Formats: sequence, structure tokens, C-alpha cells
Amino acid sequence: TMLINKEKQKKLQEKLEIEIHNDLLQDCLNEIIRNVACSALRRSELQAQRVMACAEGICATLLEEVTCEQTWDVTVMMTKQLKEERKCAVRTLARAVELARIGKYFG
Amino acid sequence: MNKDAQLRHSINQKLIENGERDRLKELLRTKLIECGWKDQMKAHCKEIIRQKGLDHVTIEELVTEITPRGRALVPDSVKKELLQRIRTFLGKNSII
Amino acid sequence: MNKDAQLRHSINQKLIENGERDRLKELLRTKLIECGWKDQMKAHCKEIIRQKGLDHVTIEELVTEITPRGRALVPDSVKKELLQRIRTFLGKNSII
Repeated sequence: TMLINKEKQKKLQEKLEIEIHNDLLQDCLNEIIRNVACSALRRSELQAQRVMACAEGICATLLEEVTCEQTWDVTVMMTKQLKEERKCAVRTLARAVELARIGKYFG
Repeated sequence: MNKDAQLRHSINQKLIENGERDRLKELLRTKLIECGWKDQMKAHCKEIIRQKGLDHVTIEELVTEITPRGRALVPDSVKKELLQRIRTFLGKNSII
Repeated sequence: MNKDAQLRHSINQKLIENGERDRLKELLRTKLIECGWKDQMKAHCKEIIRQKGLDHVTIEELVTEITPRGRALVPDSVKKELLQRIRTFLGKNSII
């Protein structure tokens, strides 16, 4: 009877140890897994924010480059155009003066 | 509560009261880092977030998704060490 | 180089390698014509030349004078579209 009791006691002990172990492992793992997921999500959010800030920076740089380049083009083009218009106006005026002179000569 | 459940409850109480539960949890955490489990899980999370898109994944979904792999990836050696520590604790404290 | 500078550098590299940077600049040029920005700038430039006199102003002076207006006149819709294109590119290239 003593041997049987000892055997029973041993089996009960092993069963309890395993159950306690499984409970503990499951509880702790749940907590650790949740922590891993939380920090992974947080890290991804931070990374996305950093990438977005970079994208905004690159966007601003491109805008600056293109607006500067286009401003320069417009300025050169308008200066040329206005100079050309002035030349034309001078020629037209000279022609008008010439025509007036010829008109005066021939009465 | 039956006898077994009562015993389990009182052992768990003792583990908590002695601070052993926290120590075991810390041991598990350390072992999971050492064996590369944490790095694997981090990479798995990253992959899921990339697949689903950051704006379309909640913490609960992520936990649900990674838990099966998280459990499966715990090495047997770590489980054994934890069991051994529990045995030693129970033996030393003559609980059973 | 800090982390942000590194990230910016690698995004820029990817944009250049893919030819996306040039495409974005071309898109911007087209949008500035379509939205009337270029016409507004021409008119503004003409006005300044008229005020100062063609012989009394250099190209550099003119550029300095009209650049702030150039920056201010870019419509928000154009800026938004550009940013969206960059975001899409980053998403497609698994950078986000």
C-alpha cells in the first residue's frame, strides 16, 4: 500500500508540475508576444513617420529646384521678348518717321 | 473547486508571493532573446505589417497572427529549463 | 551621417536610379504650365521689368525679385500631387 501511495504521489506531483509549467509558459508567452507585437508596431509607425518626413523634405527640394529653374527660364524669356519688342517698336517708329519725311517731301 | 485545482491555485499563489513567478518570467524572456526567438518574432511582425499595410493592422490582429508561431518557436531546451526550475522550487518549498 | 540623413540619402538614390526623380521634375514642370503658374510668372516678370526699366535691371536681379512670388504661387494641389507620387513610389519600393 505504501508503494502504491508513493507511486500515486509521484504521478500527482509530475502532473502538477507539468500543469503549473504549462500555465506559466502560456501566461508569460502571451505577455511577451504582446510586448513584441506592440514594439514592432510602434517601431513601424516611427519608421513610417521618418519616411514621411523624408518624403516631405524631398518634395520641398524638388519644388525648389523646379520653381527656381522655371523662374530663371521665364525671366530670360521675358527679358528677350521685351528687348525684341523694343527693337520692333524702334524700327516701326523709324519707319513712321521715314514715311512722314517722304510724305512731307512729296507734299 | 476540486482538490487538484485547489492545489494548483495554492502553488501559483506561492510562486507569486515568493517572487518566483516574476523570476521565471524574466528567465524565459532572457532565454527567448538568447536563442534568437525574439529576433525571429520581430522579423515575423515586420513581414505581417508589410503585407497588411501599417494603416490596416491593429495590435490585436497582430497578436492573433503571431501567437501560433510564437508558441511553436519556443525551443524545447527552454521549456525543459523552465520545468526544471519549477520542480526545484516545488521541491525546496516542500509544496507537494 | 545620422539615421534620418541616411534614410533620405537612400530614398534619393532610389529615386535617381529608377529615373523617378526626373519624371517627378517633368511632372512638376507640366503642372506649373497647366495651372497657369508660368503665365502668372511671365506677367509678374513683365511688370517688374516695366517698373524698373529694361536697361536698369539684370537677369539675376529679376530672378531674385520674382523668386519669392514663384514659390508662393505654386498651388497646394500641385504640392499634394507631388507628395502623393513620392509616397506611392516609396510604397511600391517597400520603403514605407
